[in-house]
Amino acid sequence: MSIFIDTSTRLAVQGITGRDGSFHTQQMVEYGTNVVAGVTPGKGGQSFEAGDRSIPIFNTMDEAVQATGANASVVYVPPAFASGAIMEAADSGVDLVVAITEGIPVQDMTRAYAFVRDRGARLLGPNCPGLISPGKGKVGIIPAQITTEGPVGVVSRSGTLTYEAVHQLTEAGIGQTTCVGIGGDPIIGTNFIDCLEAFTADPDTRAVVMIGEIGGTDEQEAAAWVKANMDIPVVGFIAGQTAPPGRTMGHAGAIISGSAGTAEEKIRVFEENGIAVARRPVDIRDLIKEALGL
Amino acid sequence: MSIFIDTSTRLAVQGITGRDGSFHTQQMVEYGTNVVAGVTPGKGGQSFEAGDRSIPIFNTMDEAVQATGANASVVYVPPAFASGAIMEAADSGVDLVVAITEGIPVQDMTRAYAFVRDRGARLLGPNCPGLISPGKGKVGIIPAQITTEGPVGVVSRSGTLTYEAVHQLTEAGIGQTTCVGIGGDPIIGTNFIDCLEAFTADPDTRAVVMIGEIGGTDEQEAAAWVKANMDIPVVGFIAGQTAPPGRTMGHAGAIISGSAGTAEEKIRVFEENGIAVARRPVDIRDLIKEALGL
Amino acid sequence: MDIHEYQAKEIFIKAGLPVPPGDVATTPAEAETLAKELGGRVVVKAQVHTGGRGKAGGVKLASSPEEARGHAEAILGMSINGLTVQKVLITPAEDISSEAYVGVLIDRKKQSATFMVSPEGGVDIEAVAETNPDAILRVPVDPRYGLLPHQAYRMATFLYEDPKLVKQATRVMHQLYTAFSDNSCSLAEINPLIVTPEGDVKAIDAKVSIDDNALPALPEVAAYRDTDAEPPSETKAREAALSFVKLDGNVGCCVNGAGLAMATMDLVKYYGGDPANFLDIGGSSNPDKVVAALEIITADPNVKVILFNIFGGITRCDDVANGIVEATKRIDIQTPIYIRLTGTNETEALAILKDAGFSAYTSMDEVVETAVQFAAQA
Amino acid sequence: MDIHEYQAKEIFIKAGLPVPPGDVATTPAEAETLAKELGGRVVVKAQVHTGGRGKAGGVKLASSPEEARGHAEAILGMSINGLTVQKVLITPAEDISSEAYVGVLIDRKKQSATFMVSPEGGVDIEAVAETNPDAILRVPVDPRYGLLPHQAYRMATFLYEDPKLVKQATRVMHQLYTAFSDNSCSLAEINPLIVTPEGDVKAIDAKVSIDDNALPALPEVAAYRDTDAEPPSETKAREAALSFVKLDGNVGCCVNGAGLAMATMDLVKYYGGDPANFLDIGGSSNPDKVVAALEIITADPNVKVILFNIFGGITRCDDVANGIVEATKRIDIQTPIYIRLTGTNETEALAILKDAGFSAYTSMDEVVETAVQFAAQA
Repeated sequence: MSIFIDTSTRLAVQGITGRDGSFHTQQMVEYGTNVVAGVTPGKGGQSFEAGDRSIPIFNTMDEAVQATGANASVVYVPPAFASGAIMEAADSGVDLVVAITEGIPVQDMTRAYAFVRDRGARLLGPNCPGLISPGKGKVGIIPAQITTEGPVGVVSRSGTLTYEAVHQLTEAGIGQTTCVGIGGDPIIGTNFIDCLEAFTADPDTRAVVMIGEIGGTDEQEAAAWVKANMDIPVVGFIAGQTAPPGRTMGHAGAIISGSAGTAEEKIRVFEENGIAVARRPVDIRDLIKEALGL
Repeated sequence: MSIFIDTSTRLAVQGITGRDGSFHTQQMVEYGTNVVAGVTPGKGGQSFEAGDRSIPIFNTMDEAVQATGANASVVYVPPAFASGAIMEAADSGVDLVVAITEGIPVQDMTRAYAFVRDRGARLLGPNCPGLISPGKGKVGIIPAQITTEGPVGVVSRSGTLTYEAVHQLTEAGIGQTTCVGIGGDPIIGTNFIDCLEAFTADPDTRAVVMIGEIGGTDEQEAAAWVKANMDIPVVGFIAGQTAPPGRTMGHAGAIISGSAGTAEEKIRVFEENGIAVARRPVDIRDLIKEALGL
Repeated sequence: MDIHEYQAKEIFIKAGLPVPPGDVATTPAEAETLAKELGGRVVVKAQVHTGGRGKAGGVKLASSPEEARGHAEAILGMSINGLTVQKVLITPAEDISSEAYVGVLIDRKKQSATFMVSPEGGVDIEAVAETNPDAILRVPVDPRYGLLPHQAYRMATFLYEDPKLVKQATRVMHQLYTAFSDNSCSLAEINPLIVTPEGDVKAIDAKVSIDDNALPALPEVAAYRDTDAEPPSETKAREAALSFVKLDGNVGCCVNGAGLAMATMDLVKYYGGDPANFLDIGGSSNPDKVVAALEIITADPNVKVILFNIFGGITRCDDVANGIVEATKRIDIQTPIYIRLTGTNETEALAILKDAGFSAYTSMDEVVETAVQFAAQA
Repeated sequence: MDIHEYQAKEIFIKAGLPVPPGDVATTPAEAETLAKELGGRVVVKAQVHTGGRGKAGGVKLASSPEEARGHAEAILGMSINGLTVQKVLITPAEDISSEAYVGVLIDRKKQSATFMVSPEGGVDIEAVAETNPDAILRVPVDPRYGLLPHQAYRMATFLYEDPKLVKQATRVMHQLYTAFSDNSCSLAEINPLIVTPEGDVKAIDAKVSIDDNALPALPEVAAYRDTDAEPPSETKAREAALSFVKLDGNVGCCVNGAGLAMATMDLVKYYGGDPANFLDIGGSSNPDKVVAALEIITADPNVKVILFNIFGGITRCDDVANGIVEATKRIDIQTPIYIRLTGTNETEALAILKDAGFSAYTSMDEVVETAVQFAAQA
């Protein structure tokens, strides 16, 4: 099993003709993801060739959904248009919208996210790498070759740090049910707890890796949730122990304000709630091995 | 029984110190309505004397609800502040907001009504006379002395025309379960069908009077709903047979545009759907008598 | 409140819409000067609050400033649907490749502003709705979010295929919605939205109605009111906060509540009479309003009888009674008055009227039938 | 992006907030002139992007234009938290009856803008939050509706009892929210909002941060950027679209992705080293970015070794490899470079680096440990 996506996922790619959209559509199709439609305003009627697949391009998500039955979308459009694209996707009736785009104005996102909630869809991101369910499909930009099927769920605020952790798990022969990057922006659609809930409901997930960073208190809330609701082991990692307070560390959300949101505090709360904390990325692998009794 | 209000209704009056608010609070209290709070910004801490009751005044609806357990409100505040007052009421957690105020800008109402829906409350009005459940209580401005308890539900877009009809019923010894004025504005919170649904669910209501007017197609939709869903008799009246097209007849919503919305058309659709149509207000009484076999 | 085309254009220009230049003239000489300034062919358009200007000869093409002057001479002072033309708009004549319709209005059913767009522009959209409903796309705007980019784009693609036109039209949708929201419109309409042979999208006509309820908060828009363009009785009624519509009969009606007022008119007709007007004195009435109402009704020479029908809710019957007594003191009313009063403070009201020598009814049918009979005999 | 107090005041004034007059001076003479124009007592305030101005002596009261000149002389050029003061704001000294705090920021948990107000103003609000949390009212703003009238009123009554002050403060809430929304702020703060002895509510300090993501759409606000007020390395990084934060160590780090960058810094520390910087070359990287990154890192004389840690997702490893090769051609890099590359197009990247004579790692721990060891020996 997997969370959020599976073999019934029918994906529309918004911004399929752009540099990132076209590159990653190729990658997704290669991996076996069922990409059924592309959307680029003004290019409706054209098609996108990926391997032996010819994917129809539409001007709008509405047309894409009506013509292809798409039930999920991934957004690669530039930041100025991305919140509009997210709302368009939610309005078209898809269940899942994965927003890869980085640099969307935060106030645009507060509105767009409210809209997605009103329409009852799930938003992942923005400014996230998406998700992959090894052997079933991927939506976004996580490099598939570092993953393999198995019993570990991975959820992370970071992109490349997730790849690091997943890569090391895979090299050690430990596969994943689903790897989810939730993104590092202040306003995101899916948070740690949403993913933990989904992993808890997934019988195939037997352990979870949760990778956090400085800023906010999402990790602390997730830790409390883990203690109250989860029976399977959770291994944690927090990036930013050497980050100075008051400076934004790349992610708009990665900033230590006041005494809240330091790595030390998050590590403390993780451990307090029974989450084994890795000091180095490589330790994640070893703690998971231990947790699974391998 | 009754619809929307009953003896468990605990009413807050927004704008209790204004001319209309104070006058009608007196009337409501006299009739036995459980008015538990008044709200006038800047007058919190004072009280409003009505008969032998001393009603506490609060600055905000939140305070009123917290202090008194109010579960309904009625809005008498001036039009420029009325949509804000409606949203404040819905935000405070009351189930029912009855907006008497006339002259609220329509675009303000589109937003306010969306807000009330989001909060899960019922809005009646604006620009409506409110409602009365004879013997149980009244919210708004319907003169109580013209009503009496009995088996007829009354719903109307008009204020005074409703009084006319109710008055004649009462004089003929035919009482009412609830009389509801839904208001004549283009954007209203509760429409004919909402009321018909509630009357249908009320075992004490054995016949319904539905009073419409020119403009829009609400009456036509209600008529179709009656045919599809109601077993008890419905008597109808439509005002505006002599109204010229293209002119607003007092109510912002009472305007015949194109061929839709004429009185003739509405009367036709009423009759087509089994609703007996009164030609004069006084005929309403006679048709109801007939329907009830009196 | 309806405003003139040239005023609607000002609102459109503020919202950034592509509106050709132009200005308004009140004399043929002004029209000639404006046409000279614009150069080339111009259109001379009557500014009146009614449709059917074109058919009535109120819109003319002029090839020269002299011709513009001549057209203005013909159009100014012309009567269209009973309204006298006092201003003409002079605007360049555009070459037209295609005409579309774009409008926003308040949709009762959707409880929101709603766009209507159609590639069949330049004609009556009601007619298109009846003959070819598929040629109209309706897009409701969620008031919580306003017009969303994909909605504007979808409407633009409904009108045009060429991406360059789609881009311009998408912008037009947003601009029109801005005009609609910022000015509390009940209607904002471009008919036609044209494409020129050069591929420019332009709004060459503008129709805007403002929500009366919003006028107190919008002094700049309220200032667009042109009292010259409406009958004096309606101006007076509005200033007294009365709802009034002039009709052709001889029974003057003064009623509280729009529904009851219409029902009273209908009942006048039922008993064989003809209402002279719709008049709603509104809620929370005060004596001054009644005075104004009587002044307006008695100013109509057709009126043979005045009929009051008051059912007191928020309106107190004693206020109305005081108003009638007060009015008969202030103005000399020759026309007989038939009064029906019931509801809130009915007892006090009847006492006041009795003291002043009036007699009053409590049955609506009785008062209407009596008044109609009197009017028939007068 | 942080902007100066005097710039924030401009934004506040546009939103209608009651802000006392004042202007900015870059020389003592200008300060004196401004003080003379304002008349009476003035405050001379250092304009720097850091807190604690007051404690550092960057805010001074002057009773005369001459005194203002003297204070400006002392404050201009002063270093506060490592930043040199280049401008002072001259503003009238207000008499103060009470001080409150009003701020709006983006609240991650509520997923919306949120107001924080407190009657305990003029002090650090974080401190109030810790010592007296009940003195702070938090009000989230639903992005679908904006700040609602009853919310503004509720906050105003939390600050004041007097209805006249409540009325002014209610207006202030709406105006502050307008400033916050119209300028895509991540923070807009008035601390303190004062009441004068005459009963006037005034915003006498202004702090505003702008969402970096919104700057492309807000050229007027983006123009507020004061590159003199930030280290040149950060200006250069921003212009190259790199996320960069200068630190005090000697291991220069160049990583893709913020999380991995922080984890790399942490690992440097773990192995006993000290990172010289945080540097995220971002997604969709291109060779020019890598060149800029290397230029920024090598400009720091502390840097003994350069550490690349690249895990390819949206960033392609071959782009980074090309960038490194390109950079070493364009600029003379003496500092040794340790490279770790893995992920998308890893094979191509390793080939490129090999062709250019670089050797590369695939293990993060290995590369970090080796680089740290080298830095320790260098």
